[in-house]
Amino acid sequence: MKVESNLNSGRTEPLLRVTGLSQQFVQRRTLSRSKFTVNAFSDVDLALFAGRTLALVGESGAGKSSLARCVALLDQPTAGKIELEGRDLLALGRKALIPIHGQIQMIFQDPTSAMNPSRSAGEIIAEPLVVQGEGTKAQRRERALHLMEQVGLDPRSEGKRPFEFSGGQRQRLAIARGLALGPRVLIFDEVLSNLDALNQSLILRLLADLQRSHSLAYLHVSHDLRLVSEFADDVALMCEGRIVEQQDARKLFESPKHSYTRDLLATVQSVDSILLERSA
Amino acid sequence: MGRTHIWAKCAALGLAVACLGAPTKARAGQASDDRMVLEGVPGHAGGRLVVALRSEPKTLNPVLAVDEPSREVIRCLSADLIHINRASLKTEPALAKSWNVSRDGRQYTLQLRRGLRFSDGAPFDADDVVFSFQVYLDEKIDSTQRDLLVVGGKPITVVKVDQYTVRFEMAQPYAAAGRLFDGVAILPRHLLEASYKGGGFSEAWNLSMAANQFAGLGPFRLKEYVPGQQVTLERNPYYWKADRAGNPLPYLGEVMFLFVPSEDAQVIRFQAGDTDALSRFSSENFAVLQKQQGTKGYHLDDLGPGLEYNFLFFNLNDLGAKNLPEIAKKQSWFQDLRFRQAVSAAIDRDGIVRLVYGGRATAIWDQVTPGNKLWVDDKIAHPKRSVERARELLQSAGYSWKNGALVDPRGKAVEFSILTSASNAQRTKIATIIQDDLSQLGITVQVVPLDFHAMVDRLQSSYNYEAAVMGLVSGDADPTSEMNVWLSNGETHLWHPNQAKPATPWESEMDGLMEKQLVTLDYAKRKQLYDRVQEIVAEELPVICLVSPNILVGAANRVGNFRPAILVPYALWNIDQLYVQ
Amino acid sequence: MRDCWARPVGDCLETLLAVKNLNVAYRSADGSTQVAVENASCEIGAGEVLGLMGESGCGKTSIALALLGLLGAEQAQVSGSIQFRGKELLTMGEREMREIRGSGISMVFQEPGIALNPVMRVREQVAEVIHAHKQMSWEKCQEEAQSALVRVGLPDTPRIFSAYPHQLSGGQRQRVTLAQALACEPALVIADEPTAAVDARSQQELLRLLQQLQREMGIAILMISHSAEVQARLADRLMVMERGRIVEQGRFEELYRRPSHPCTRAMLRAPMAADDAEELDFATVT
Amino acid sequence: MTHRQKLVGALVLLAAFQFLILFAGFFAPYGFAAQDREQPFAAPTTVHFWDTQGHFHLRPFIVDSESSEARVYPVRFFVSGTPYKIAGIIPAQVHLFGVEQPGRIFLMGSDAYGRDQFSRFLFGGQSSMLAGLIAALLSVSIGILVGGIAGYYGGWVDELLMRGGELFLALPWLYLLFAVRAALPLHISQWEVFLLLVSVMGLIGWARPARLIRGVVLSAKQRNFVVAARGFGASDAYLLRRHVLPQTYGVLLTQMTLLIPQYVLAEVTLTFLGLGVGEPLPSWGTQLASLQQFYVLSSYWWMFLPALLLIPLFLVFYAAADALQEIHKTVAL
Amino acid sequence: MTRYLTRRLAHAALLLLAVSVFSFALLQLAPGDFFAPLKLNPQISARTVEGLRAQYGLDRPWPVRYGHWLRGVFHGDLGPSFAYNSPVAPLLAVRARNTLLLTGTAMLWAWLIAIPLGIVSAVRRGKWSDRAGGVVTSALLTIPDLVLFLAILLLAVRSGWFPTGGMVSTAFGELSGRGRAMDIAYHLFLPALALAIATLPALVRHIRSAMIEVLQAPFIRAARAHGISEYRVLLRYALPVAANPLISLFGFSVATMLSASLLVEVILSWPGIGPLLLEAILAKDVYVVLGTVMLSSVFLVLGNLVADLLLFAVDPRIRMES
Repeated sequence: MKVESNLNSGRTEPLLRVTGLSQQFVQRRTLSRSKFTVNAFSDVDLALFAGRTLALVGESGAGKSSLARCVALLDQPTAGKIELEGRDLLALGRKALIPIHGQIQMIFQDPTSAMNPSRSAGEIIAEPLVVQGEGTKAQRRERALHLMEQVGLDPRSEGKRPFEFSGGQRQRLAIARGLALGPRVLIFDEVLSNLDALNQSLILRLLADLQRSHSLAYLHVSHDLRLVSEFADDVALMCEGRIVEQQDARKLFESPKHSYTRDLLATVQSVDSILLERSA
Repeated sequence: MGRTHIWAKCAALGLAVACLGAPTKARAGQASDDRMVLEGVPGHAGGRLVVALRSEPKTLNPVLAVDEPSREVIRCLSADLIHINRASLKTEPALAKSWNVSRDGRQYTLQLRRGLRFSDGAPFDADDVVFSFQVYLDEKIDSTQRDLLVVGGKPITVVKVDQYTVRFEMAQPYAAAGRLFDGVAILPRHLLEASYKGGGFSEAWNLSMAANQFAGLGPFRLKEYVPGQQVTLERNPYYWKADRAGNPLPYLGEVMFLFVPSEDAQVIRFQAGDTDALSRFSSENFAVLQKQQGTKGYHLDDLGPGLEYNFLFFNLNDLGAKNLPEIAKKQSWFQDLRFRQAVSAAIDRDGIVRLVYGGRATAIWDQVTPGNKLWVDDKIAHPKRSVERARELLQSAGYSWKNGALVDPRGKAVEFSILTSASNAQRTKIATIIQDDLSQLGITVQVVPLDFHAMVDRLQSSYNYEAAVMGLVSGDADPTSEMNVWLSNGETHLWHPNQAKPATPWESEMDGLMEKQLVTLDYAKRKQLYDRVQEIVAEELPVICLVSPNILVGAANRVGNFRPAILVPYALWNIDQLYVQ
Repeated sequence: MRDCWARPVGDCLETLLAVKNLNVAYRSADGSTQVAVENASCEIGAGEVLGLMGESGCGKTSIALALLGLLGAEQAQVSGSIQFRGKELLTMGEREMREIRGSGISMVFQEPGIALNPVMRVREQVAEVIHAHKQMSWEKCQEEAQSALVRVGLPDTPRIFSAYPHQLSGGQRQRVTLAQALACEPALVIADEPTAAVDARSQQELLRLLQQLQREMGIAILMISHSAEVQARLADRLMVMERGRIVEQGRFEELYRRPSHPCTRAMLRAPMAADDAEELDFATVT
Repeated sequence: MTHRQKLVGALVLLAAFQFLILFAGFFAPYGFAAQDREQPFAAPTTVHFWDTQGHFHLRPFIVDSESSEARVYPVRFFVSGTPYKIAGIIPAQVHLFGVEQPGRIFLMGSDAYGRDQFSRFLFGGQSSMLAGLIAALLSVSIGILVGGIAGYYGGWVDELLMRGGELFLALPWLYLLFAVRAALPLHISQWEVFLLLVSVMGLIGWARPARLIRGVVLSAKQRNFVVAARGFGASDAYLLRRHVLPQTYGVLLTQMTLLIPQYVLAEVTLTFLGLGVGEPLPSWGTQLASLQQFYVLSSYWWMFLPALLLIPLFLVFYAAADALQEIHKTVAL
Repeated sequence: MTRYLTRRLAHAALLLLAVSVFSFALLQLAPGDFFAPLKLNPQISARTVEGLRAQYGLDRPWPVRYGHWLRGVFHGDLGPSFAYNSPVAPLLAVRARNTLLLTGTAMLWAWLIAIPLGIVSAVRRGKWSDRAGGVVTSALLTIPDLVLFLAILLLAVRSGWFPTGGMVSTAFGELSGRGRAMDIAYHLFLPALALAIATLPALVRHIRSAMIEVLQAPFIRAARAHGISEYRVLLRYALPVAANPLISLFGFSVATMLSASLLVEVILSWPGIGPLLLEAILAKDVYVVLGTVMLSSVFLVLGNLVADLLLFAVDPRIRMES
């Protein structure tokens, strides 16, 4: 049921548009104080549409996470623009940016480290509301319980601490927190890679449901092309800090243009094909 | 720091007792053997004596040395013209074989021994004496001894009469002049003149110089200095004394001073047999050493009270110019004689003797201790401690008690603080006992231990104190060494120093008495005058004298001719006669 | 009582390792115990690859550590029976056990980045393993180590041999740990998620290499991985674990085609019935 | 035994000890300043249950052999004696135990002034523990301020503050203590002087805790949940207060428990320099400081008793610190 | 590397400069100067004291004196000692050598004892021997250094086995070269032992925890899984990795060692900078104090620098980055 779309067609205005985004790190070596710059990524253009998932794919070290963090407004890019419905976010001051944070949320790879171990699940989910000063305490709790239910967690476990949940549950907790402020853009940074196959599919199902019901725009960072093929509407391939190919998912899988993409696709084999190969 | 606060040097002003002056006729002839012959049991030559010093000598320059360790070493390296015999406390010939005093008591003519040589072999004569005094008296050198040599406001003048005769002249008659030469080391002109003239004298003879740069007339000469560890002296082969058997002195081949920074460590090393003699240590350590006296090869001596006196005094300064209203208010108590008497009566001197000194001290009621046999005044009363008497005195002065606390006639509760030196455990203990004693009178006392420099600053400059516990040691038994303490314009007139004119009649009387004894030649008359000073101190209580600790010494049994004295240096004054078995 | 149904049909392999009723319970700081493996039984024949699948934290790694006797008494309670070539490992002395480790049973760890000593050259790390099991001079061990490194497909250059782990890429590091595991030609290699930490291309190369070496050397492998693709490439038989229990085992293809347990189905990403998913959502899966 | 049990055990022991100290007036048979000038350095009194005939007495007694004829004094309980104030407020004069005058019971011997060491030990605990607490609190609070800022903001601020810390470690602070003592007015009580000096020591001692806290903050601020909270638009103040600083609590508590004994011991050094508690107020520092004199060390073994009593007490502190550290570690996992 | 070194040295110089300024200012805080007590000497007039003050420039404001001192430092002149009438530098040199001998020996011993102890208790973690060791080290930690040193002194006095102070015996001058070395070693034993014991417990605890941390590392488990003997695991695998935090610890421990050595030197009469400093502090011989403080800061800075260089030598991860 994926909608046919072309990124460049501009049929609908993108919700979030990233243009010419670059980031450089100035690094120091431990024992020598000489500085050198590292390009985390450069000249990246992306467009996120409501109700659609853009998968950002690449090998580790390609700069995907740095890019995601910049788009999530967690890090400062060196150059470029991030526009939310045409509004340049990077030009905003610190204060003006605070409510924007509620619109763009990021979910991290490791849910364990992304939650304060000494807080209860309810508190963790309600925290964004506290930060943004929304609602009364009772209202916030109510919302937290609702969110737990929404992501498939038992609301009765609101008092439990993160370490009392399993890996998959923790990731749901993180998603619930990400939803708390009612964002329009969600950014997932390798949220599936620490999970086993079963949980991966369950989480994917959850994400698809949420996207449908809230008309969310997803930026999904992943290194696993096979998984990406299951959920992505559009795919952007990243290699050494640059986007090498950006395409509608189906097109990309059927006829990759870039050699890098082809290489990468070659590694993806289904169980059936492997079994076939083995028996041969 | 121990008891070294007390700054009075062994070479102190003193009045040469007239009888001592009986001039021995200078022996004619240029006999190279102008040696001084000492009585006493002849000993064995050779061997080494090891002694501990509390800290390193800072310099071997007799002109500049101010600290006791330096002087201790310098004493072994140098000689003076006229010396105070530590055993008899009287003057005796030294480098000056004899001397004449002029009729008006202002001129001293000294005959020097002939044929003497410095420890480097260079001959000694009047030029060295003249040079030495020139240096001591030079204002630019800032010798701490200079002030001693200023009599009647003018420096002594020194004239070379011939190669072996010098004449000293003073601006006014000065009875104790003979004692004045004690400890004024004669310098080798041939070694020091260049640096003196060249302006480098303040650095001359510091310890970083090679041993052959030093020379003196003392029994020993420098052999080696190891920074932080020891200084070793060796026998001076040119020394000018001999024993009655004609053996050259000193007996000892070497004297080694080890630097042992604390009293406890000194005691331990003495106990371990590392050192041969020990002085300046507490009665507690005396008790520790005593326990093992039998098994270890040493013996201890308690010489009885020395010349140190510890006392409590109140701030009687004129605080008009200082902004110290709190203290100024309290001065109405301190200035009240009955208040001071009450405090004196309430203090348990015997308790101090027992608790602070383990019994090895003597309670005193004035500044002259029983150890100073020549000058002690037996008529001074020794009232027992009496809290009742103290209360009566306070009542008669209009004080009363409210809930057990003493209040003055104006209704203000009586409380004050006592300064002590933080580094002196004994005095802090004394202050604590006083605190407890006075609490029985309803007086609240704070003991404030300060580091010594801060305390001196308060006593001498800011006058920001209420009371203090201090001690002084007379460097000499003679009262002249105490002029600065009892004269109202003296700088060590602790309770109210540098007065323009005497603040009280009794201080004025003391001024008169002290000045008179200075120019009186007759011992009996001087004694009468000084007795009166003691009586004034006991009656007026400008300082409330408390206790005089005993002089405690120890020596290894192998040290012969060991005859400790109550005058500094207690144990080693006759080091030229000491020997080891 | 042997689970004959689980043997590969027609395969008459000699039993290399037999695990019976293995229980592992960890002791926690407050004195209580936490069960990690419950009554697990399985067998591995010589030269056979047994896949072990399960969601994370289901006890896969605990089994591996128990097999190697690496769970200290103060750390965990281990009971049951583990027989390797007919010898009981659980009651074996430490010295004997040490000889089996590395030369009888060896292990490839999940993250080579932390399983290698950061301050030791890789050749020496391999040589250490050889040195521990063969009576050879240190120089000889180093030479052996070099050939072991070459055998796992690392370039034959001194730069690699004398490199420190952080100077190598992830795939190269994993090859070093593989060289360590294979250096003494063990009968059984436990591979704990050997490809999880490397990128897709290296993953494939590594699996191919493993497959090739397994065939050449005739070693048995206990392949622990939650990836169906990895298992498909190597595993002869598969064992699925859930919460410390073995819920299903059998020939890989059979389980893939006809999984009987919902967990197996989910793991292998076989088509799943909707009601199964609902059931899993709250109750089983986490 | 788990770390939590260990911690609870340690805390219970500490609380019991604090109770003893708080009610020193009741547990101590004498006032802290009561001198007995006849009995300086009296050995600890032996408490007997059996008399010379070998009969057992339920009521313990002591024998005074100092005086010419030996006298027996039974130990009495809940006797009235020197008045004191419970917790510094309510006046009382009942003591747990005591003997009739002129008998004296010195459970730990007497000091140079014939004061009861046991009583002084209990009273001394009041000043020493308070001093340790104040100094430790000061060090830790400055440490958290400086370390928090340095760790959180990093960059040149961090560099500056940490170099400042190094500088602080190298300076001769003794002079400051001298100066403070010398500059204080004469009238303020010994107790205030003492607290002030101890506070100065506490103020000076921030560098080490700051360094530790900086380390924790540095790693804390990079943790994902802090980043995540930043993603909700949280301000620096919020992050510090809610996420970063709470992570330092474990280190802080551990530091506190370690610093308290250290400052109690530092007070010994103060006393060594004559800057400690003024007589006659007691403190553990003054009690230990008397050991510095060789004659005390070699002649009166009971003067070691306060030092020996402190060892188990400090051990409890260290045990608590260890447990805290472990608990903190497991929580952080 | 050289670039790094020069930067580090520049930092160190800056730190030393700051230490000197602040120390100088602190030294002025406490009232009274070296010559103040002379005022109490009945025989010395106030004029003489003022003369002495002027001679040493104490009558000038402290920033002026500081500038003067600083200028001197660049010419190797650390200012004069009032007490010794001599420049500070030569005074310090000999004592610094002695202090280095003492602390160096003690440090060597402490580490030689602490490393095996720390390793053993880390390996036997939780066993009774580890617990007993923990109690002993904690108990040692709780004993004030002062009391410990005095107890050691008491032992020397009571037993008579050891010299009770000093660096050489009185007959040192007559000894042969070898005899001299033996004599110094004999005198060194007790103070170095005292110092080693004082620093030992903290070291053992640190080494233990560093080792425990390393022993929990996955590569240790991997080494065990490869059948490598426990002995080799410890020495070849764990120790070189644990060396990293320990070397940093070494840098810090220089400071601890120096402050502890001050007490040891005073109590056991070791002729190092300790007694000199104490004496100078009490006498307010400010340039000596300043020189000593600067010297110990230099030691401190050097300790850290040496630690960094060692780290560089030992840890290939650091080495490779530059």
